[in-house]
Amino acid sequence: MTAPAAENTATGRIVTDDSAGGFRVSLENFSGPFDLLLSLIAKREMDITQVAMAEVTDEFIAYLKLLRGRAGSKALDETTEFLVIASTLLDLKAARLLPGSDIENDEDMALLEARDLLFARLLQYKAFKHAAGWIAGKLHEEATSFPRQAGLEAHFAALLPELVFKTTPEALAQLAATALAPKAAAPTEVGTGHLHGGTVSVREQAGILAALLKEHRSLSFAALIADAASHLEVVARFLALLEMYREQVIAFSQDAPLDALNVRWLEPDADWDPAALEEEYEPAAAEPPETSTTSAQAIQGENP
Amino acid sequence: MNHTAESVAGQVPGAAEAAVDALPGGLEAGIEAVLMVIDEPIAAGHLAQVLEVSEERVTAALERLRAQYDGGDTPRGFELRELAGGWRIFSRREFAPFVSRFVIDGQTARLTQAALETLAVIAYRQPVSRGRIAAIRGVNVDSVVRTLLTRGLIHEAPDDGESGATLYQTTSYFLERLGLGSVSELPRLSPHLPGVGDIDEYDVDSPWQ
Amino acid sequence: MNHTAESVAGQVPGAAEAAVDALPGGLEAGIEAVLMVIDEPIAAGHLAQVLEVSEERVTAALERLRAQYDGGDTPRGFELRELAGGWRIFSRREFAPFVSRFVIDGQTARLTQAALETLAVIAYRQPVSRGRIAAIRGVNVDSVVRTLLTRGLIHEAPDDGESGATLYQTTSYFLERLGLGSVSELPRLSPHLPGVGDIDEYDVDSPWQ
Repeated sequence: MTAPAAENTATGRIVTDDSAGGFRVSLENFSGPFDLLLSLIAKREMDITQVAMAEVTDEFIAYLKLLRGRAGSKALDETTEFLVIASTLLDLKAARLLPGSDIENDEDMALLEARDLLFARLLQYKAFKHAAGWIAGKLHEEATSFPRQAGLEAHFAALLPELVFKTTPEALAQLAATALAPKAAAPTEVGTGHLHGGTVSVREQAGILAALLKEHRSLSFAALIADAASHLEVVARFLALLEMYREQVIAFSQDAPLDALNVRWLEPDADWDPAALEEEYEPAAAEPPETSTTSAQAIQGENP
Repeated sequence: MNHTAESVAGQVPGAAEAAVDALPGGLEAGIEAVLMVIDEPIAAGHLAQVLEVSEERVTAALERLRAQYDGGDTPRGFELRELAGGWRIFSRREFAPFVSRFVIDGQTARLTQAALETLAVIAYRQPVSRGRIAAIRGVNVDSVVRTLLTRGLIHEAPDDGESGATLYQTTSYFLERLGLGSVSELPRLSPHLPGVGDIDEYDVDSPWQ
Repeated sequence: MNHTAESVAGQVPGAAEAAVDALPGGLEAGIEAVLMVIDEPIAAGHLAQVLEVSEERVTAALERLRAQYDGGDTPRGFELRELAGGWRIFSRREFAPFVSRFVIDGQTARLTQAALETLAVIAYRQPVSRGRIAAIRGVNVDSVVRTLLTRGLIHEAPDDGESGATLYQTTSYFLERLGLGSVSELPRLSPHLPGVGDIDEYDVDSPWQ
């Protein structure tokens, strides 16, 4: 079996940097968490079956941080896979650090199972990785042997049954378009637009609602959302109404279930200010940019 | 492929001589003549049908031809190989540096590590769904599977009508590229894997285990 | 497999030994290796250039091979013919009845999906070389190009005298089968498709593919 150490060297992803008192990971091209884990284990020269996973946990987590910092470089689900394994590793590490507790409780058993499962999957991955190496070798070896494919000589070709050809010009154009279209490039960024969807502020929507209601005194919910630009705005206005109801600036009335919902302005005091709304629906204050992003870029720069 | 009943007659001692035997060079030359025009491996049974002799005679003649081509001090510049369920003439490997100048091969683009690992999983677990491949490799494999499909190394398995998931398996082109007769010639997965099959409900009794 | 240092160089006293002479089977095997793989006649001069020996030596070796194949009581099932200024291996004429049967029985009357796709690429990018088609389709297209040639749907374009590569274009038979008057009547492809030049820049070996 190919030594994992050799694989690690071949891919050359882990760089130990003694001067920095830590290690760095060049972020390119681990084909997955198992791949990384195998490399880390090889680096520690540990037997994959030994219960020493805690030693690689720190490095795995560090890698994960860099991964997170490199915005959009990995597909979301790929990152999630890393997270799942990282959490398993953290569990294992925590169990090691805690003073010896009772052995046979359920949590320990669950932990042992998680560990065994992880080991089993790692072993399996390692075997397939090895098989992949064998396949690569065969492909390379066979690439030096070329089959005869000289085709039919003319007098034999004349014997071929008449070609059945029912392809239309349009079908041919479709085939060409598919063949000539750019191959779908790997996404270079994880789209997060659907998560944020532009910022819609409940407080802002409450201001719009207050202005409308002050003017018309009473309006149906349908009228209040008539000019909403998106579903998100509709939701925000509904949330704003709930807030305003709690503040007792409006009242609801509905004649029958599923009937039109009417909203009435209560004029508690003339200058009710939506700014008084609590901020629980507001996005958290903008955080400073992830520092790890810049550090990851710096590392990339050093290892082009 | 096609085992015709008539072909068996040839193996009976004293049976009427087949037409091909009367030609200069006989059966072996007849086989060579067909090998010159094929563009994919041809099964011994198919050759037997075309040449009207028994499959046993064809197989024996193929073995003799292979030995002749490889023969001793002065081998021929080509070799006869059995792979992907059939026989085909190949240029001898030693001459690859000369021959490769005449061959345009889109396959020379190397497969990535990710593609190789995915190919390995499919080869050993076929037919297998994308989800299962992803579980083994720990990463999403959609685009890699697409690459392997485009290159003709894998294809979709016939629908088993039960699970909705698309299953993938390797193609005969895959066998040709690896120089294998069938997937059963793949080396066993590391023997260090007792029972791993149980973990994710893989079939332990799978022939590829 | 063994690279025995045995040499044929002795046949030409004083000539410097070429690399091919050091290989098992020597120059003749080297010529055979190339002849078995090519699909159009090759000139002795071209062989000499590729094998890095004199044209005289190549011609002499070709004559010896032709005599060997035709040899006496047990000729091979293939023959070496010189035609159109070049040499090519064909299946031996005497076995044509068997080869014909193979052709008639075994061949499908339909184009495969791969052949249709390749035909589409040629139709829209003509004249185009095999190498470029292979790059666009990401797979080896040698075999399907040959099928399309055999079927008369494409032919070689007149040599432009610049690139050495053979270029292919569609035939009038192709237009006939499609019911078109000229290539310009093919449906337009959407304008955002990249020019052919861009195709080559695809990162075939992207680590994430």
